[in-house]
Amino acid sequence: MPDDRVITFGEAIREGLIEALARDEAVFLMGEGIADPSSFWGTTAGVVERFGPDRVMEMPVAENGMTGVAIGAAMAGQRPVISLHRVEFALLAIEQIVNNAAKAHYLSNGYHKVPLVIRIVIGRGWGQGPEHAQSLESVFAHIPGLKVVMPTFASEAKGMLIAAIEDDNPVIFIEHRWLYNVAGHVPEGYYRQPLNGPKVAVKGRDVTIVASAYMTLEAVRAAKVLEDIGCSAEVIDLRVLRPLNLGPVYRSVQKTGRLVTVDTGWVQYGIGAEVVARVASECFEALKSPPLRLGPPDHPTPSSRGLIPGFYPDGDRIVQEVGKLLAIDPERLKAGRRTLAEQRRDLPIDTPDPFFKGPF
Amino acid sequence: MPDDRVITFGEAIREGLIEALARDEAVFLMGEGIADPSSFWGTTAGVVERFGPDRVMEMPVAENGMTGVAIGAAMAGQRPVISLHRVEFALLAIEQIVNNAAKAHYLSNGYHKVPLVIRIVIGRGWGQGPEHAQSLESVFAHIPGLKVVMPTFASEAKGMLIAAIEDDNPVIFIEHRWLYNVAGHVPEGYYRQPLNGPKVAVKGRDVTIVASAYMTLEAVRAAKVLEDIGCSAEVIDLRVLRPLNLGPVYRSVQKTGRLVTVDTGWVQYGIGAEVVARVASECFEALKSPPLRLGPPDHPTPSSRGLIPGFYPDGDRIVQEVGKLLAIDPERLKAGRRTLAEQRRDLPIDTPDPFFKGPF
Amino acid sequence: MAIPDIKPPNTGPDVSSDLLLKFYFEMLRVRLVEEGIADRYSEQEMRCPVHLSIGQEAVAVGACQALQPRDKVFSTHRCHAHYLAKAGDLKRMLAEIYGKAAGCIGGRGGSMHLMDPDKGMIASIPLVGSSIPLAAGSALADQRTGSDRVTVAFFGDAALEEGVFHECGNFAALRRLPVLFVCENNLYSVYTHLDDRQPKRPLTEVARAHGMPALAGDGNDVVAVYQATREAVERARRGEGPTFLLFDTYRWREHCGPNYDNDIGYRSESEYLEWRERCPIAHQRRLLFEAGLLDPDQEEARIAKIRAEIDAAFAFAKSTPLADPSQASDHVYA
Amino acid sequence: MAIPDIKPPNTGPDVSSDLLLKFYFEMLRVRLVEEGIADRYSEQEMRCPVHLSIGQEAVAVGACQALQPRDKVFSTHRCHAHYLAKAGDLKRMLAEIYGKAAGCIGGRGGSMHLMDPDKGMIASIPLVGSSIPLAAGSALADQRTGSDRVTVAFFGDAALEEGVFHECGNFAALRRLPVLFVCENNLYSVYTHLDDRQPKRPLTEVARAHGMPALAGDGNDVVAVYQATREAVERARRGEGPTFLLFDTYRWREHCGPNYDNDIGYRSESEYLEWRERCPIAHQRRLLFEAGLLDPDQEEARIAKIRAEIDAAFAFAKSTPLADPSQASDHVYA
Ligand SMILES: Cc1ncc(C[n+]2csc(CCOP(=O)(O)OP(=O)(O)O)c2C)c(N)n1
Ligand SMILES: Cc1ncc(C[n+]2csc(CCOP(=O)(O)OP(=O)(O)O)c2C)c(N)n1
Ligand SMILES: [Mg+2]
Ligand SMILES: [Mg+2]
Repeated sequence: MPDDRVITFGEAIREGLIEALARDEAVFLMGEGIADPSSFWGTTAGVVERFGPDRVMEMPVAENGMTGVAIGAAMAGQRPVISLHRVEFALLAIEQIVNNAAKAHYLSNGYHKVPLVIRIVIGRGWGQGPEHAQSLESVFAHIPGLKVVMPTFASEAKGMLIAAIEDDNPVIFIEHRWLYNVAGHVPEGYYRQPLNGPKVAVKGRDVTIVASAYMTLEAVRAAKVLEDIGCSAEVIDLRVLRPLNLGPVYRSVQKTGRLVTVDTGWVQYGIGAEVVARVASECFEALKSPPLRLGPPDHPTPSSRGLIPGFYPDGDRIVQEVGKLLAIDPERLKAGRRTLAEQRRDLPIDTPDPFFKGPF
Repeated sequence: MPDDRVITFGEAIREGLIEALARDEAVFLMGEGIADPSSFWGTTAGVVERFGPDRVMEMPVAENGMTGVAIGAAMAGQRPVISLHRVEFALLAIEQIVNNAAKAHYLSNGYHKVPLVIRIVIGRGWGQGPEHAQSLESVFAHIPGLKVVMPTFASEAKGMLIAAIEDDNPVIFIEHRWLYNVAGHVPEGYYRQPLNGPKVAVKGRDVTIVASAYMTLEAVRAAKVLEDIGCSAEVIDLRVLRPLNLGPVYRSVQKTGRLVTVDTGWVQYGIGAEVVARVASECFEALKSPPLRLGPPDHPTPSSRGLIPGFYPDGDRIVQEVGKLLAIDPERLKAGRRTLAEQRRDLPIDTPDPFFKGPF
Repeated sequence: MAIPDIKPPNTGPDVSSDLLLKFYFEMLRVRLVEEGIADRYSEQEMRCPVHLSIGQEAVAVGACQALQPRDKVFSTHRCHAHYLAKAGDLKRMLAEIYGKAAGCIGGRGGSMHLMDPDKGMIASIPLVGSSIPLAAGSALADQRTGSDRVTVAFFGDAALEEGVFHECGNFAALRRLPVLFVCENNLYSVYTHLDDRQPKRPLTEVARAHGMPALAGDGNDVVAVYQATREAVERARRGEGPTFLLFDTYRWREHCGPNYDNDIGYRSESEYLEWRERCPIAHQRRLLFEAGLLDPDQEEARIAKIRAEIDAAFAFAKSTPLADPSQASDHVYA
Repeated sequence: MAIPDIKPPNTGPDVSSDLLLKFYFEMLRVRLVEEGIADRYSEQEMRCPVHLSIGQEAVAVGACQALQPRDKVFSTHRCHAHYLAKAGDLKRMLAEIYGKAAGCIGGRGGSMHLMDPDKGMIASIPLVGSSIPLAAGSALADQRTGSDRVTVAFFGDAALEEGVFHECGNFAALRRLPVLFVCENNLYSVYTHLDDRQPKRPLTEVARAHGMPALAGDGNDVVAVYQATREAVERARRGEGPTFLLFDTYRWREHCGPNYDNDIGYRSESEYLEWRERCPIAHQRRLLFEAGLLDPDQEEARIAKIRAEIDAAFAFAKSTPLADPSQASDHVYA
């Protein structure tokens, strides 16, 4: 299995879907825009041609009903994968997700299974505006009975998607749109990446940065710059928001004594809140300074690129904050920030940074 | 204004509604079961008789549409109050709440206002089961643009409801069903209780307990018992989950050095997570021991009273946990727990504890 | 455009006398079980909300008799009659309502969540409309796997007000799913009359919106329910898609709980009495006697047997142990 | 049961020649604005998704001309035409799409959220179906306050698939709200044809489900749209409740963006060309010339004026400053 093959996150998702469809007749895809020329941002390109419209079912625009139909089909032994272009559309289906998908197994005393994957896209950019750019993963992560997965790297996206499809539980599979064109080494063929929690993306000693999805890439970028200026940051990619296994984070904080979280969604009542709360309890003695949470400010996402500067945390912001936390010498910090600024130059703020093309 | 009049929380809500209806023609009520003999658990009893069916509008069973209609009416200058019998029904309306109610003001650059109150009941007991007994307040608390209020005491329920109706923002007004029959001193007439954050319910020195709604009562009960055995607990009633103002909590923890949160909803990604995360940052030096979060375990709410013991945190559990935290002498702790056990005696686990009838 | 029009179900002579007898005793059994619940509810040992179908038995029994055991049913908060009509286990039903470990789902759901999936009683969901897409999904699974099973979604008149019903109607018609949408119209949602919730038009018109045929029948006439359902089942098995079935009927007791409540003002005693006159069970009994298919001794013997079964089931449900807290955290994840 | 049947709008002679001219120039203005956007989109200065109505102008213009300035409109992701037809400010529209502080909402929403509430263009919401209840709520507010205003909800064919449309249809009919449900059926939801999303039946049948009259008309004939809408507006003002209006039309360019996309395979060039033949603007122009209501010089002068207005608006939008980050956190709460 040549693992030096480089493909994008989006292609990796597509491969995962194809592998799963080829492996198991019970797997089928449902969604809007999955069997059309847009092919769900390319992630289902050519799939309907290969598997036919009964395996790749274009659906009416009815997210609540569609999700309930998928749950019912899953309870009957099928393994549907639904795709929702934006988390805002998923809000229409949340009654079905929270009451039926998350609870059928528990409620039936273990009889019913709901082997369902709900792909939900979050993201940003190009003026999407307040109702097309939210990151509401914490809403799903709050609900027992759901699994909530949020991959960052292409190989994991494929393996975790396959694992999610094999899983007998409803899995909310969150894809950040700005990752679709990020490339990485992805094995060919069918393989699983267990849904077993966080993974250290960058090893380090001085501070623990916990992030997810696109924010992991910003954290990795920040860590590289920090390295150059003599600070060793450990970056942990959260990957699985529920069930939440923070073992690797605790081990890291035991070592570094410092915690920074970076959320794609709002900070208040967000993912970082749970991470910080747990670390504050489990690593109380080890913490050397107040944990710090980063994320977008507490207001809706404006459309205009004029309003966006400062909205999303990025490598520079992480470097600055870690600099403050570790009292890094301001001059050295400036040098690090200059490196980042040079990488960015005149890049637009509302499209994915080509720096992140990978391979990762 | 005789403030020694004792009425229940449910009656206080009803008075608040009546006062607001009488004061302002733009106020009207919408909901299922508000103009019928059940009168929304009595909170709208006699209101349709007094104000007529155009001010107390019985609605079809269509939570999503109904909520959107209320938002549209609010944008047009009306001041609707919707009532939803269970938070599970509100899930059907969450797209309208998150995308339209929460964002209309921001999105319109300040033009539109959404003076809307959404009464959402949470609660438990009498075998309601997994889909009629959730406490999902943290889902709403995550969303900028919403206000989220969760009163505990009768006089505040009335005053905060009036303030919510006067507010030009969408307010999620969460009522815990087990509070409806709890009585307290409630002023007559029209008055506001500002939606300005937590309030100290019991003063203390040794530990800070932050709770909401029915859990505040359990915490108050625990504090009384702790007092008897020589431990002084400060109980803070959170009251307003968004906008979140934790000033009083910080001041308390600066004094006590210890924090316990008690959630009505699930702990993971719940209300306590945010409180702990903020306190860990803002009161880092003051904290003497790891913050502790209490709440129901991480699984759906079973129906049977056989499965419920241990599910909900209660006074006894709080006393035990605080006992551990403060290393209270086990014998003294036992005495305290005995008092609580005597209060409970053979009371059923699935109905409100008559101990909490009040007045508070 | 070929939407078959609403037509009266063909009330021909093609129902065997055995079946006519079965209808009667099945309905009677459902009635007696629910009266048993009503009689004992004040003991406060059934500690969960109960929504009784007393007065509405013909719909559950008539519809389920038109199904095969392999066919599937989804229900609502008011699910006792559907559970029993679909051959759900009585002891496990009562144990469930009593919160016992031996309950059909171990006490996790209580009265509003009855299920016995091995009998085809797949799930009951207490959110209005919420089980309808599950039923459509079940039908989709059968269609995909080439099974000839049919799925029934039972729901009340209020479910027509929920968007999800329409989303599923559209999808089921589009895909010609083998699903029946059975609306049990008892005129009320809790204490609110249909006229205060929906504009005046025949409820069957909702089927037109989704290009689906509708059949309507007297919901207190078990034969009419059976025949309409059978027709819809046959259509579905032939791959001709979903049917909307409307059965008007009436709930005798309060929305939730064991009592009568005609005194509280939302409906009139006379309305109630009129419907009570049209008791589906008394009606069927009359029909059987008139046709000479039932003699009093035979009836008495059967009823005694049913009562004995019910008494035994209550005795079991009361005596079997409560669910144990140590099990409460099982099965969160598969 | 008195649901008025679908009837062809009364295409009588009661439309003044001034109005016929106005229809033409209004549609042309909308077309030229959107072509201006299409022409400039590749400059990448309009950095938000744009959904053009080119080909569909007759619906926006015909319907809005049947309204009074005090009447209210709610729209969707595809809102440019409705905004302009409801007299929304052109400069502020383009500034919004360019993300400028002078935009109609300060750059907060971009192309999918155009609004000019003082002109009655209350809101545009890009979630399919999501603005429909807002429109019903607006109508409810007017009903409550005794205002005679009428509210229009514009939406596409896909909105009929969303449950919320049906919830609002039911409610509006029940309460006889002064609201018009205007369905602009362009046969597609993104790249999926109606036939792959809904069963075959006249779309107007959805109105029957909710006991509401429906009117259908050629959505490329501005006069037909105007007359049908006027009839519905009058009904609404008389307190007779909502009407469902169906106008078939066609989107010429891609679902989102400035290009043509008939080559990508979801629809045929010939289908497109057939509809293009039926250009609503060319049709109206022909009618005017045939009736001798327009002479070429007059036309040229008017067009020149419109072009000048549009050019000036683009110049303004490009030159006015971007929204400033310091404002981004304003107005979270009122
Ligand atoms: C989504 C939702 N909204 C509201 C309720 C509250 N509720 C419980 S039963 C009921 C009445 C439903 O009426 P109908 O569907 O006609 O069934 P019936 O009770 O008459 O059998 C309502 C509104 C609910 N369970 N779910
Ligand atoms: C609730 C929701 N689901 C899906 C989408 C994605 N989406 C954007 S536009 C569109 C097509 C809508 O088609 P139609 O209503 O016919 O309007 P048209 O674009 O043809 O004008 C879809 C599905 C959305 N915006 N909102
Ligand atoms: Mg009913
Ligand atoms: Mg369309």
